[in-house]
Amino acid sequence: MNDPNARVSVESIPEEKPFLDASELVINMGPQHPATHGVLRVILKLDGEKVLGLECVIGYLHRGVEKIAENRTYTMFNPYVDRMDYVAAVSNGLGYCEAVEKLLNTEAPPRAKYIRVILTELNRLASHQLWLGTHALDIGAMTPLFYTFRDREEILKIFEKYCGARLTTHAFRIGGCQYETYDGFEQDVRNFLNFFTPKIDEYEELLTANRIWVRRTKNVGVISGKDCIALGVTGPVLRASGVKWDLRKAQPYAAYKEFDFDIPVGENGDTYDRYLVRMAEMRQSMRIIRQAVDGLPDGPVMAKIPKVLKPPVGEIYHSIEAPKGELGYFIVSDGSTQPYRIRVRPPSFVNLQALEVMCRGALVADVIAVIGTLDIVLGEVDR
Amino acid sequence: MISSIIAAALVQTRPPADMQPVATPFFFYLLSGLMIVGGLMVITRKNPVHSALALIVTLLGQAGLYLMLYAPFVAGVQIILYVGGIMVLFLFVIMLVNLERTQQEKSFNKQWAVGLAAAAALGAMFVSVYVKGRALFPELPVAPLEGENTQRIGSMLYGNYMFAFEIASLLLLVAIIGAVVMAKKRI
Amino acid sequence: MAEDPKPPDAPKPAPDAEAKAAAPPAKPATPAKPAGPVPVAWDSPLTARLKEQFGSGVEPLTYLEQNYLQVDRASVSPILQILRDQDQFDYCVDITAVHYPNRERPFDVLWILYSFPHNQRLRVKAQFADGESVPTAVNLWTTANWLEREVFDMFGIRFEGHPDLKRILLPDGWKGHPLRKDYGILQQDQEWVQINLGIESGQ
Amino acid sequence: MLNYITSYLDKSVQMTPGQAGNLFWALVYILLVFGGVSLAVVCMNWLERKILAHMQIRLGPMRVGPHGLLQPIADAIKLILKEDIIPANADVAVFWLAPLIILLAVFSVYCVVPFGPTHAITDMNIGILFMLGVSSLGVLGIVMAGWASNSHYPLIGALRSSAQMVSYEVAMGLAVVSAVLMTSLNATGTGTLSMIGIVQAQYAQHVWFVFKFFPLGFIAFGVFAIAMVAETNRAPFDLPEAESELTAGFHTEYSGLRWSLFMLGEYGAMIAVSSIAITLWLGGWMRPFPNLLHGAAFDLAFSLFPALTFFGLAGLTFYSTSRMPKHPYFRLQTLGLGVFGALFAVIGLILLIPPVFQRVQDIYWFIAKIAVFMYLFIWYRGTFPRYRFDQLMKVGWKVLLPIGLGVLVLTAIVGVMV
Repeated sequence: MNDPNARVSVESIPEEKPFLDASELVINMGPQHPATHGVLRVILKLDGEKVLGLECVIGYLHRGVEKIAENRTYTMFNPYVDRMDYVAAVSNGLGYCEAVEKLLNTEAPPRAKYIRVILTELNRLASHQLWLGTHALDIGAMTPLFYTFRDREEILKIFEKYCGARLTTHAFRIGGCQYETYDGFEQDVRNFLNFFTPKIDEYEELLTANRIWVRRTKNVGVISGKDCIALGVTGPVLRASGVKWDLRKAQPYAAYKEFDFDIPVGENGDTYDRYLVRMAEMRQSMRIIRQAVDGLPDGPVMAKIPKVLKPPVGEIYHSIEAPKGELGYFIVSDGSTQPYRIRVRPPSFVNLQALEVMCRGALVADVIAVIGTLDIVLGEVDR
Repeated sequence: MISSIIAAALVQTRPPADMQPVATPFFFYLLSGLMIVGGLMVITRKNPVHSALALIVTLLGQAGLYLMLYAPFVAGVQIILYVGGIMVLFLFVIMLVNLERTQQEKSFNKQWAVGLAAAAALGAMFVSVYVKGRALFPELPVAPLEGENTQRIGSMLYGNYMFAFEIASLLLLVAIIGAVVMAKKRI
Repeated sequence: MAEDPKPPDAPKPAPDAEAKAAAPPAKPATPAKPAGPVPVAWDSPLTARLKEQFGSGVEPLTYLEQNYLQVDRASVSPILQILRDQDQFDYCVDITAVHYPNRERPFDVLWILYSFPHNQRLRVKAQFADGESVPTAVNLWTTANWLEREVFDMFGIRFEGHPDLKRILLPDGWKGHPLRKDYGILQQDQEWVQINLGIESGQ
Repeated sequence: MLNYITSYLDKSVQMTPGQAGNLFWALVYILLVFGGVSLAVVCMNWLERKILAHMQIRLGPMRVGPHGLLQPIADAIKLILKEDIIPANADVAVFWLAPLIILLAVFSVYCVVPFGPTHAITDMNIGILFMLGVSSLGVLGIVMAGWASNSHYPLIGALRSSAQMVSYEVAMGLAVVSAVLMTSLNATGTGTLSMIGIVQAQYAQHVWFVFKFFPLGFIAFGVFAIAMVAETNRAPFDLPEAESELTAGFHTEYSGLRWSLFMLGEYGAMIAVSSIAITLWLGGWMRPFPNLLHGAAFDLAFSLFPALTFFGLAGLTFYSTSRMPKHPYFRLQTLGLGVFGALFAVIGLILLIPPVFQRVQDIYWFIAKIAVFMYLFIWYRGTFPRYRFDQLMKVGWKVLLPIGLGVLVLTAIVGVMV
């Protein structure tokens, strides 16, 4: 853990010797702990309250998703991807379906693409809401959690009406969408947008200018853009460090090319900036959804693809911008109905690696704040 | 602890002229007994935390004795400073250091005989002073201080003993600065 | 774990695919059906430079508009170094592996790279034999640390020079490396259940 | 014996039972106060959950009894019946003693809380000093609990709380001293540390100390109000039991009845420190504007407040009763709520009887003020994130302490000049 080779490209902070030789305290945070968002276990080496070093122990939720994939057909594996980042199940499905479509060399019809964008962005909102609620709860602000859950409910209702599921939606199929939108879908989405616009302000009212909140998050868990890139950190964490990179813009997929939106960027790469970036991202998501609903084209929602999927031999890597960062699927096909190998590039897993860098020299309370701000989902970390 | 409760509920700080304090000898022996037991525990316990807790009992007993001497202010200060402040810091430090070694070490080393002798000598001295000095210190009933005990202390501290008081505070200041200098690697 | 219809040890019945993947240069697909797109050679200044330096040790290909380099295992380390330093592939997206048990050198190790300045993706692919060590990329991209640990955990591929190569997702005492094709999932499960729960098979 | 009992009821004895040396009435008062505080803690438990829930767009307890009114009782039964776990490597004696010490410290404080000019268990010459001293013993229990659990989270919690309480006691003490200083600035020039004396000084000076030497009194009160939240380990200073960091801090390893003793101690301490603040700055048992709005009419109007409050509560309860679902399943609950309302109404009626309302008035105002503080405590918890430890220390030592010192010095200067 403390091997200097492990972090060459990261500006190294000299480790301070414990003061007065008081014995170091090694505490196990997790796997059962209220603030580790699931079953993350962090072994903290402390000098009083100060973190001298930490090590993540993960894998408590490992279900062997990649191995399962090798024993399922392409279609059968589709619901499994929802179980990885269960907070943003729709995004997972989008990434997987697009990757297989690419392998099949087909494309979803435009209407399906628009529906995909709407649902994915709604899911991004839901994911960010969950992040905000739990992050605030970790830092001690209890109330935002309930506000965000109240509003997340409205999104889940739309999901439920669309595909019958709330959390692990399995909303998309390879080649498009299984279902046409239900009657009043567009109205529901518009209603939600109108309902949610003031709610974001409400969250910000509770936190953005709150002195304690600012103190707890400013200059906490700072990570530079350079370190982010070296550590492979993506998503809002990368953008908060000043790197203006979003796969929706850099390598547009689905229908993102057709929408007008900004990439919010932070400056300091601290927890507060990450908070602001995510809040701004929620507003941008709403912009995208509004455009998508207004311009929803007519047409089929499913491309013509064979009943039995047998992609040609070959391999493909496709990635999308999930709420947590770059979510990639590397699929190797051997020409049979089952994938020869599927590799998921999980954003949470890679981002979690930055925890050690971000927490060096911090206090115990900062570790909690940083775990919250990384927005990890253990289902995705462990797969 | 217990003593302070009893003191609060039963011992009058401003006794009316017609009433005697309740069961004074009983409480005196109770509190003294507590103090002695506490003191013994302080030196016999292997676990420093237990020793510190025993010391707290002793200090509380002392506070109770102050109350019985109609010195409520001193009793209160005793509790705030010694029990609430100093002993908490003691515990704080004890908890920070590694206790495992102290558990294995012997609590009495070879000088215990010398220590016992010294204690005996000191005890003998006390007894002799008590026996010989009875004439010097006639047994007077403790006269309850009229009115405000606290104000008397205040006027004494800031009147007669002003200089000593200020010297003491200066000493404390020096101690604080010294501690800061020692503890801080760079200032 | 769900029922596995096939005997656990048997690899997928796709000998053609393996043969092809083992020699990926644009050999025409097997007589079988969908004659999908095939990898074709990829030319760019970058590849020209690499070709010049490594000769036949590197083979740039493109498949479905995705570029990759088929690299000789000896030149993996210098090529990665060059890609990072000269061609600004500053972001290592992923490191993973694929197992082809019937091949002479059964492991494909892949480095998926991305360049922020050029907005370009590139895969580097090399074949390794079982028990052979792969040069680590931790000194190039810090993120390789956990990614390599996962590859080690799942495939048993050792990375030389990795600071702390140990299992990451599976418990330390785990036997075998599950993403190898010859890994028996049922057998593993039964053994674990017997040892840890003291009952007969869980499946 | 009967003489002994009735002698205290004589109108001429204008003293607390402790001062009068009347053991019987002292005992009665002790039982009343301790019982009342315990009851208040139970009510606080329910209220906190309800108020917090409504702040957070939830309903809170709704199942046990009408509007969850019986929830605290159900909780208490559950806690008593729960297994009492003592960790294997714990220091049993200390582990056992710790909650008791906290409880003892908290309840001892109530010995000198003046609910009225004669409604206190006793009045001490050193009342405020006694309160500060005894409440500072509570930290001892926390330290012991954290250490005896022989576990890391409680230990860190204990370290945090001991550092926190010791540092905030300093600021608290300074604020208290500046209030005590104000008592000496009366006509006679003699100050007092006695709790009853402090309230009487406010009465004599025709001002609540919070408004005295504006804004000095107000600032001192503010310092105290912040320090007291830190002293009681409540949000946003609830670091010792920060659940997201230290699971439950110093009482992580406690369960069942022992754990509930900690809760009892915490809420008891909240009420205790609130009563210190009220006594020192907010006029103790005095009704609002005792000097401004006096005369028979005002006296009567203010003395009707207790009864009116209970009538109001009764009205609210009856309103809720009328809004209960009409389904037969809820018949018992509706009935229960109705009885509750009737109880309030009866209490209100009793409070209208002249001898009662004369005696109860002081207590009523004191409790009303405490209630405001309790609401504030809950409000803080619903609103604020938690401070980090170093920030907490910074607030204590670099903000509150200098302000407290400054206010003290300025109060002294202003007091001499006026």
